[in-house]
Amino acid sequence: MSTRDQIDVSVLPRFTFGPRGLMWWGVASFLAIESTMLGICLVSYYYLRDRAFEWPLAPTMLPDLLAPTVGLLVLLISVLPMLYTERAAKRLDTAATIRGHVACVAIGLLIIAARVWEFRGLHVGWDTNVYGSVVWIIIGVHSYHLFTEVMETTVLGLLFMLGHTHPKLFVDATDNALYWYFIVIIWVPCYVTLFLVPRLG
Amino acid sequence: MLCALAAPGCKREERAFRVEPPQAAIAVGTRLTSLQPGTPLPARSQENEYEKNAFAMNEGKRLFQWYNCSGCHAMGGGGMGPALMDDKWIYGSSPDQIFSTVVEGRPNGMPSFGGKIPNFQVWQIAAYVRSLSGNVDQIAAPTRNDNMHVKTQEQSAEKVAPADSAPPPPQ
Amino acid sequence: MSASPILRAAVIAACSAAVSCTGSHHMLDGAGEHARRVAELWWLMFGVLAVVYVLVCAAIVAAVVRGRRSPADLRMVAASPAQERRMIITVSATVAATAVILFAFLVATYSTSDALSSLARTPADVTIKITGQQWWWDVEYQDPVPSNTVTTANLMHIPVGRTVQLILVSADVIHSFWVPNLAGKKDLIPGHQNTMWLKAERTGRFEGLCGEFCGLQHANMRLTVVVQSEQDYQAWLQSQRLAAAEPSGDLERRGREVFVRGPCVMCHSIRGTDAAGFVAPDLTHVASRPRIGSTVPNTREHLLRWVRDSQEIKPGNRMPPLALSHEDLDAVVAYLETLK
Amino acid sequence: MRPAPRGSGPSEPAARTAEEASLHQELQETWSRDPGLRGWLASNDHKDIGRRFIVTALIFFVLGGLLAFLMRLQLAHPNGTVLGPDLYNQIFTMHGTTMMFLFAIPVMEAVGIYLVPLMVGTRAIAFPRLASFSYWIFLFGGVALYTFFFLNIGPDAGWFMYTPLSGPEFSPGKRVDIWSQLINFTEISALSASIELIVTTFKLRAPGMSINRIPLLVWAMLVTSFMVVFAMPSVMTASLFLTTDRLVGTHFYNAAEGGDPLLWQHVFWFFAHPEVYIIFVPATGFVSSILPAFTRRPVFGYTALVLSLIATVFIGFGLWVHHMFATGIPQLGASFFTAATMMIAIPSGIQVFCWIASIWSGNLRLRTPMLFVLGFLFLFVLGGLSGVMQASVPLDLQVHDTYFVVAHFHYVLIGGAVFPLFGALYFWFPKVTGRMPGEKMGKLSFALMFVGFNLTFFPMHVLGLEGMPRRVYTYLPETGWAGENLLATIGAITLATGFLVTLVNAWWSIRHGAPAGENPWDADTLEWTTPSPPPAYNFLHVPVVDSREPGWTRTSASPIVTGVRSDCREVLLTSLDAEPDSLMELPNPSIWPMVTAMAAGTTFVLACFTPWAVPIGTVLGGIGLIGWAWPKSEDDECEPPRVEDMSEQEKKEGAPRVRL
Repeated sequence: MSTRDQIDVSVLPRFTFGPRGLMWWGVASFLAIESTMLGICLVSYYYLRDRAFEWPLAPTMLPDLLAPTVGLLVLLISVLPMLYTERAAKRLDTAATIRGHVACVAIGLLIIAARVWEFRGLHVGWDTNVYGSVVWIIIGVHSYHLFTEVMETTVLGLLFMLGHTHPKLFVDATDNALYWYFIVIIWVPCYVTLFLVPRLG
Repeated sequence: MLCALAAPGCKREERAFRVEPPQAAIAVGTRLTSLQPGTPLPARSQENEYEKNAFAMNEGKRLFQWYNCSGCHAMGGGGMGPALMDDKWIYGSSPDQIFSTVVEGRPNGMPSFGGKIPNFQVWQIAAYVRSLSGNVDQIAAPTRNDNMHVKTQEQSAEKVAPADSAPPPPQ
Repeated sequence: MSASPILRAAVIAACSAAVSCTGSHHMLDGAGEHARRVAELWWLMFGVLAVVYVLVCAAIVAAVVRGRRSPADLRMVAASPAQERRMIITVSATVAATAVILFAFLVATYSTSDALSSLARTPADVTIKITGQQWWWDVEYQDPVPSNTVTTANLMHIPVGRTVQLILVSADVIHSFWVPNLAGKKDLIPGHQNTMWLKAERTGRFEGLCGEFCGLQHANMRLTVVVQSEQDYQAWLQSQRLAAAEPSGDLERRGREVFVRGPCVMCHSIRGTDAAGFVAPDLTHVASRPRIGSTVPNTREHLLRWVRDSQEIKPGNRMPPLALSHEDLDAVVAYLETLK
Repeated sequence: MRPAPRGSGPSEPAARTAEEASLHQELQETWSRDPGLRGWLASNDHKDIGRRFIVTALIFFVLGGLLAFLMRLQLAHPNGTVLGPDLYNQIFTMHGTTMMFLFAIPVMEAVGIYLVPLMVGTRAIAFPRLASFSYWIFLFGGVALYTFFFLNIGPDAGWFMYTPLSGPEFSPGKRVDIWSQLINFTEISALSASIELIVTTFKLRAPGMSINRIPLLVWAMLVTSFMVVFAMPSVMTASLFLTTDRLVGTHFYNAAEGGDPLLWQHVFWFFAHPEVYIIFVPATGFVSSILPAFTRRPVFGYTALVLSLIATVFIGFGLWVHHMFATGIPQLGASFFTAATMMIAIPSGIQVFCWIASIWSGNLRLRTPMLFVLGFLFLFVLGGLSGVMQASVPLDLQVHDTYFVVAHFHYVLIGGAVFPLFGALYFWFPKVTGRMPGEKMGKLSFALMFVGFNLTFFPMHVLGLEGMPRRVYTYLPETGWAGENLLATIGAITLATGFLVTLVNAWWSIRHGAPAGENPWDADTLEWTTPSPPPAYNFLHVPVVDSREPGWTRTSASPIVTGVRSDCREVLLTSLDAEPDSLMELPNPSIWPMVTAMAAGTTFVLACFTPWAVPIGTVLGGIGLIGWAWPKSEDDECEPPRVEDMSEQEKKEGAPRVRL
């Protein structure tokens, strides 16, 4: 046995939640990337709007307000089941975690349905003019994230149901919640930009 | 997959600035067939190599405006002249028939461009005209221009099978 | 800075010797107010930065020489606290000096910018609209009387000592208008209209270039600027306002016939004839221009080659090769040569 | 030099107790990749990945250099006939794209992937499968881009791809589509690598490596990674706009429908200016790592250097408009960007002065890596000073897009980044290969490169002043540019020879170089305290760091960490101030990252030809990702037990192996 000083780390936990773990940082970095990308899309929107004489560009009509507002509300409400899921996962409560995932997927599908409805109320094609292009790209990028996240939540829920109850998966579930919150929060400026700002004149 | 793309790829992107003399010659009209002596293009009257070449069709699109074809045919939707994106082809839809139509002119308004445009440019225009109805290699067809949006880009044009109709009786 | 006048003279002498046969395009050989002021700023910055560079290099060399005290000795060196402190002070001082120099440059830059923008506040004596096209310059002298509007290509005459306003637009992609002897660049951007002001300070012939990559023939997108006295300039303008003269000889008349009945008319225009194409350079006074296709000198031989197959000279340009018969070719070239 | 036997494994430390030998055996079994081709493809060892990454990037460097050489041949004489305009435009576009996206950024990230885990004293990189993915997608992207180039589908609108020249009307065909899709490949690769490096630095540092003990190269990599995270999305957005403009007819850059070609320039340069620092900042890290070994003292001004790097990031994001002075932006805006551009000279100045001070007060040994550092100082300072000139708007309007700018950025990119990179290659060559690089050939290579570089690029300053624009495929004899151009071509031959000598040197030294031992240069960072080449597990004992120069201060009696399992791929996570915090098992090697990269690659290429690529790609990518992230089915004692089998206390404490 050598005589050097030793720090024995075998007493340390083997799984941790939140920023103590690796995955949280990975997800956070990914979200930083995606926020930057959506941020640049939004900045482009304002840049183009600033150059236009009228906005939306003629002959485009204003987008409908009802569908996106309902969509936003459902999206905001979806935070509640996700909070429930996250707490359950942190408690390592398998049954509650599964219930939470089911609820989240259900509300996720509802959001996707609302999104389809929103697209129908845009009254502009992506190839009509640049207003249409930038609106479609912002909603498109966000919808792609939304779709991916609902898929990921589904896969996680299925894994729990299949009996994969290692702590690592519970940690993944909490990091997945982070992604969900991001999708909700980032949609607020998008909603304001796309549906309220053009109404300001 | 890369290999599959390779073969047509080279041709599709080629940019030929120098053309051989027969193709550079100014097109002359009053010929009932386009089988001109010494002309390598088209090998068969039904084929126009430019229909597979992105650069040539894009040139055709530019010339369509430069030579003011769009003055009568608009962007293909038709105006004073007939529409070019539907299934009706009064004087035939094959490349050589379009070539003759451009070079010889047709009754009821289509002027003859014989003596004004070199052969290869007529073929480029013919290729572009057929792209309007989706009858060319779609991957090589032009996309939108930097101008007002009036129609779907050629690359996304729905393929319209030509239903040749007889020329109208002269008025 | 004492060396700089000599260096400056040498640089300019060497360069102007090389380009004296054609127009000049040396940015330090300022023939316009803009270029002259920029050249002054250049020499100021060049002088200061040259001294800075020499000092930094000297410091590196000195450090290397001092640092190689005992290269065979692998022991770690530890600077004494006093020495570390001296180094901190030295490095801080040099950083401070850097900041001071940069600040001085900033002041010099702002004052030059300010002086240059004052030109924009004086009323323009001449207004010229320049349209960048792939790959040539369409130059239009605007006049309140529409029939007095002059259109030329790849050539611009301006009067010395007058404020010239350029309106810069693009017909296709982004180009950049640049005559190094007169002024810095300004881009021609689709959907934007840019304006720049020139004030030439001496007469001469200067070469302009496209400053922004614009496709196949970006390299051969040139423009010749002729700075003339007011009198010469007015005379030139008057001559350009005239329609094309009636050709005198048979050959030339036949050339005009070929031009107007043949392919040329699809793109080109010649005022005074039926040719009114609008997508290629106006050829009303083509014989008075210094270059063909902004590439080769305007000689009969080059003109012949150009009309026959311009792709050989400027591959990718928009003019198709024209397989004209020898007789037609000779006639067209003879006709074009009369368009002084 | 005595030739050592080929194929020897990691060199064994001289004295090793029996206990240590068995520990080595066990760790080796745990961390080694599986044998055979499959094992090679599946490897997620950061050293394997870093090595492949570096070699691949260097191959692209050679290809990009060959393209540059063709351009120099064409321009050696006026009215050159080597290349036509179409091919020339493809070649200069490919040269810029290759050097920026396939060489400079990847090679810097690659060195980071190799070195950062070693420098922070951990067994592996964070997210090893992501590291593997980032390599494969980079490789597929680069290979595909060159395949298309050889098929005459090479992009031809410049690496800056200004719209509308690169738009649907003026760039027909698929050339630009291929470019904008393949750019996304390398961006995904760089973004993944950045995430790995950020998380590795934040979470995997050895205990005791607090913020003020992080090696300067790791700082540089961290700062670079943050720049990548915030800059790369910008060009992804720009190229997404461009792709949709070209393929489905959106109007982002179409002025006739409300779009704006300048939008491209803003979004592109918001990425592409920081990109210059993404390339340069790691190079400063190399310099700061090489200096201590050859000056026999720690680098002078550690804190100042770190703060300079951070300042560079912040200022670096506020400069992009200085590429657009000629577009007619308002004067007030231009003045702001002039001031910001001049300001960035200050952090660079601080770094240069600190390095000179280190040399001044040190005990200098002029070995090859150090020569490259000195060459870097001479060249980078010159490039930096000519950069200061261009910050001035009136002056920039004259020199913008001329050969003056070409000269400037080659001075800062080759002088400022490639010279330190070559220094780094020589410096870490013994660590990576276990053998010393040939010193004589190294010095010869440096001499040829230094002379050749100046011959090539110094005359370009004069060419710029004489009015020679960039990106021209030819020039007329009467311009008077022939002399300098010929000189530049001769210089390019010399420069290329210099590069070649280093390649030959590397090839020879891998086979015949003297064995290096742990720390041949007596350098100061942690990677020099483990054998060369490092074993799969990096460190026999996870070290406890007690100084900023562990390479100099650690001895066989220095403190270590125990209790990290050697039979599992377990790593120690530490908190921000480097206190031991938790343990985590990292994933096994897997073929799935490569499969996912292939799926993504296929999707990107296919998307140029059909919109169906998006759903197809989503399905393929989804399958790849599920395979990638699928949990191990059998219970594994490396992992904490299932939650059903845990006591309440274990759940609360995170199932430690040993209860306190």
